[in-house]
Amino acid sequence: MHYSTLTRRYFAAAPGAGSLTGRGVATGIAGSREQGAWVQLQVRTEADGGGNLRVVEAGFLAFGCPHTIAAAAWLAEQATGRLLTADLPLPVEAIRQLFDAPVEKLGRLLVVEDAWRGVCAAAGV
Amino acid sequence: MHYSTLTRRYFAAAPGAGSLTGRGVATGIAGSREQGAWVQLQVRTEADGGGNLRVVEAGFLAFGCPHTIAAAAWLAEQATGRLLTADLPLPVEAIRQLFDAPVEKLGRLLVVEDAWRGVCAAAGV
Amino acid sequence: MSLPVYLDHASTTPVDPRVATEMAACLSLGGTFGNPSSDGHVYGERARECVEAARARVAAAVGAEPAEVIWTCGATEADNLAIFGLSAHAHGRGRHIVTARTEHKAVLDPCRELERRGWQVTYLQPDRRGLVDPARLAEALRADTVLVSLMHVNNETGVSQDIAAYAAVCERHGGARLHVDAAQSFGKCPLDFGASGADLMSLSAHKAYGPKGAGALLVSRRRGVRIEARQFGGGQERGLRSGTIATHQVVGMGAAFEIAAAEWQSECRRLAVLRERLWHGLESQGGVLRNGAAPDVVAQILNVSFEGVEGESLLAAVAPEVAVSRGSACASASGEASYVLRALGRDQRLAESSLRFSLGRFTTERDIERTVAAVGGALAHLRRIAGACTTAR
Amino acid sequence: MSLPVYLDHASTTPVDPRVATEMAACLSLGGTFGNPSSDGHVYGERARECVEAARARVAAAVGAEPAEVIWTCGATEADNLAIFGLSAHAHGRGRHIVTARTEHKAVLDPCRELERRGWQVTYLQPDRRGLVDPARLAEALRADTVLVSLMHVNNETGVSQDIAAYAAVCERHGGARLHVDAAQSFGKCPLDFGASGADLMSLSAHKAYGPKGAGALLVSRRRGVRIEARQFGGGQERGLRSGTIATHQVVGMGAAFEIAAAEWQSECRRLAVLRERLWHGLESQGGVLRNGAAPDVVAQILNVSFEGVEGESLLAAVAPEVAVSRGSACASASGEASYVLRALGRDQRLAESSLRFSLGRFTTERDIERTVAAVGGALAHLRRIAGACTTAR
Ligand SMILES: Cc1ncc(COP(=O)(O)O)c(C=O)c1O
Ligand SMILES: Cc1ncc(COP(=O)(O)O)c(C=O)c1O
Repeated sequence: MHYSTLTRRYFAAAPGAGSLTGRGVATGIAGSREQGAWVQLQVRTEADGGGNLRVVEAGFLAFGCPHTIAAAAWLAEQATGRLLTADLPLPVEAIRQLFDAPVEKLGRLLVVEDAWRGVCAAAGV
Repeated sequence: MHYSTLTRRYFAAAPGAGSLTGRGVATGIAGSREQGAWVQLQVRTEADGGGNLRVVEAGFLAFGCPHTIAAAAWLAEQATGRLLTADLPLPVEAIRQLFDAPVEKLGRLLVVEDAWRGVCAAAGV
Repeated sequence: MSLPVYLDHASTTPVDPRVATEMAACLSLGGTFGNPSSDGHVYGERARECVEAARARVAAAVGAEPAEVIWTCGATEADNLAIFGLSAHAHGRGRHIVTARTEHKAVLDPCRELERRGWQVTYLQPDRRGLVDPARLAEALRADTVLVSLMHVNNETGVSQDIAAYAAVCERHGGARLHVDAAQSFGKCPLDFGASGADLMSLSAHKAYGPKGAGALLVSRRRGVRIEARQFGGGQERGLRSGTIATHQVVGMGAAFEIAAAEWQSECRRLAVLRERLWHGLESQGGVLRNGAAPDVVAQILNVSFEGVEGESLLAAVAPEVAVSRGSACASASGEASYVLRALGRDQRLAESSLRFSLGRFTTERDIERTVAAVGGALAHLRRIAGACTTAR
Repeated sequence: MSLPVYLDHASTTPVDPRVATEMAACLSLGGTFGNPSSDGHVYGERARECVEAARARVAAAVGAEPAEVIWTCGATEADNLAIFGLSAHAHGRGRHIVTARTEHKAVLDPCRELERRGWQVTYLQPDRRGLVDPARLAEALRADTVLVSLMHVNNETGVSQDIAAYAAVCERHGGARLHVDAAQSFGKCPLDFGASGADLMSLSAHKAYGPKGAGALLVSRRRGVRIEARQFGGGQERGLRSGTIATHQVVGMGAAFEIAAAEWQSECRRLAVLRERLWHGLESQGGVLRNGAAPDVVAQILNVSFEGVEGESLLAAVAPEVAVSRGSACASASGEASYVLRALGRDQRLAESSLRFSLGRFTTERDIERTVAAVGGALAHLRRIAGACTTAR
């Protein structure tokens, strides 16, 4: 398996790996170890003036291939500082291309998307 | 094709190559160019006391593979100085083994034998 | 950046410098570069002599006669020639083959191809030690069985099977020929073709410090084994395998096999020590399971399952420091590589998070230390990232 | 004793030292020794890069796309794969093949094997120039013809055939694929797979200063050619040819092909001069006939019939001084080698007393002088020994 430089960087550094606790944390979990990919995404949000939620901190845990881990880490990083929306910062197919993941990895990246959906649902977005 | 040292020696030096002319020469010819082996054997004989013929000189010509040429040269050399008899100095199969010729070469060596027969017939032996 | 430690010798080995020197002498002008089939001159003659000397060295190294050695371009070709060549010769007597799920693809794929052509194939399951039980083999034989193909040393786990026992079962059956894929065993354990009772045996040079692209099929003469050729034109190898013989390649195989035959025992002793050191280092990380138990497994191979990490990520995380393999090199894209690990009692997930460490002639203590540190670091990193997933289970 | 002059390059060539250097870098520890199929580490990755770079070099040298190159262990395997692989794929559409009597055994023997399996094969006769006439090919095609196999440069005489014309005939027919054995042509004349219109083409490294045991089958993608695999297990070469790829071998082929593509034209000019010098030197001995006329024959090959001497003896007599060949190396034991010479108008006997002088990259003027002297001496010696036989005729 060949990994792009970006994949290798997010996989090796895994920025944002860990759990968030306390007030204002929304958690989404998807996948399972048995299916080869499990992802937990968390965001801590604060309400901005206009009735929106702004992500002030994000974290992830992941069991899966390097692309899964890299995508989860990237998503947590991207989310931080933004308003929380149901849409991913990029569509999942674009994320696959960003990390140069083979097409057969799409199923695993959908687990990352599902975790994001869970976060949004937990936050009521 | 691998040739034994003996074959190479008789093939390269070809002792006795050439024609004999004059009195007392018996000639035997066998084979043809078309069949891949042609041999002419010649002996010059003198009568010894007891009604036998002694070979005082022998020569050959040959068109054929190195084994054919070597065997013809060897035969001319062996014959010289001996009494002329219908038997070869060695049976043809032994000559094949002496020169380490492959079995499929036996047919060509039989041409050498036929030429010998011709010599003997011509000499009345 | 320094290169990672190479612990993937079961995939391929570097060519021993002594072997490379002999190979180089067969290449250029001034060397033995002639065509071994050239019949009329000294260049061809010398090449032929080198080829025959190499044949004798390989034969001597594996307990065969030189005339039993048919050169091929590797064990894949040897396996294909054995299976298709024997089946083409024997198909009048029956069209059933027995093999095992844990065979290399170079055996399994030809068997599948024969199934497409109407043959029947029984795929035996190995027992909990990873071995095919001779009693299971005996049960699987049928009146129409013409071939049994079982490997000597497994390329994933390193377990070594009792080929003489299989040969005895085939002997009692009477009609089934035994083919043994010994690509992974030569140089790692005792190997004697003649004494084994096997009918056909596949060898590969590049698993034993010889060149890639060289191998041989041993065809027993004493046992009167007959196979059909598959590659035609030129009539080399007594018509059984036509094509210009690559002098430098077979010379390399001959040199490599001679060296391995002389050195394998001391090499195994040295590597067994290093291998145990590696195992103890890994074990101390916790959540680490060894696949294959000591007496069955050759000294060069350590197959380990790691709890709480995903296999592909583990391989990627150690890759900058250690070159190892998941399953066998050519089966790594498929799930089948884990048959043998599942037979050893691992579930699918654990089987998939397993690494094969395969040590070799140039492996040092320092390599082992570096490996233990790298795997330890990767495990800690990935388990931290996996967090609750692994404990929640 | 100094070695004889080597004028048997059509049998095999020495490896160019530049090629040998690149090969050596793929063998030992510290070199690119990894298994190109190893997926998880830099050793495998680097080997894969070398293999793909070599594929691109070979493709560029012969006007093919990299994806059209299927590595084999030589032209014999490539010929077998083309003929059996295409026939297995196409047998539903017909079971007739057209080839020529003058093909190499690596083509003829697979065709004979197919005949044993119920196929029909038409063997075309070449014309008086030694060439298969495209009009004869057109006549031989039948509704059930699925394959035409005709070589580019003949290994005995060096005559070069018009493969584009054969391709055009096949194109008009619509159903017959064209396979071209180009083992002898690359590096000796222009070769452009894409432009030729051929469907399949066999290449060999060791005829072009690369290693023995390396070759390729080109399978046209643009023309949508499909063949069945013959060697299974591992799935290399997109499943068309399984087995560990021998990195050093294909790297050697890549280097050799790149060099030959760059240098063949100047090499041919130089060798054409030497070859004519050789011919004039031989001609002056008398009773010497040239087989194959100038514009048809590549610069490297001179095939000559000698009157009044037997072929085996002539070869043996010159052998201490010159290494040449009667017919092709792998057909020299059979009489069939002379088909093409008989087509050129020689009787059986003259065909059998013919030598093939094949010049190469390292052939010097001095070599040619030595050859002329040696052949002259041998002719005089043998003709003297043959005496009346030759004149009596
Ligand atoms: C058990 C086994 N058989 C066959 C092969 C194929 O050998 P080769 O690479 O020489 O084609 C291998 C290695 O890849 C192997 O491990
Ligand atoms: C025309 C032709 N085809 C095929 C071959 C076989 O090639 P290889 O030696 O690579 O198997 C040769 C050479 O022997 C040849 O001259």
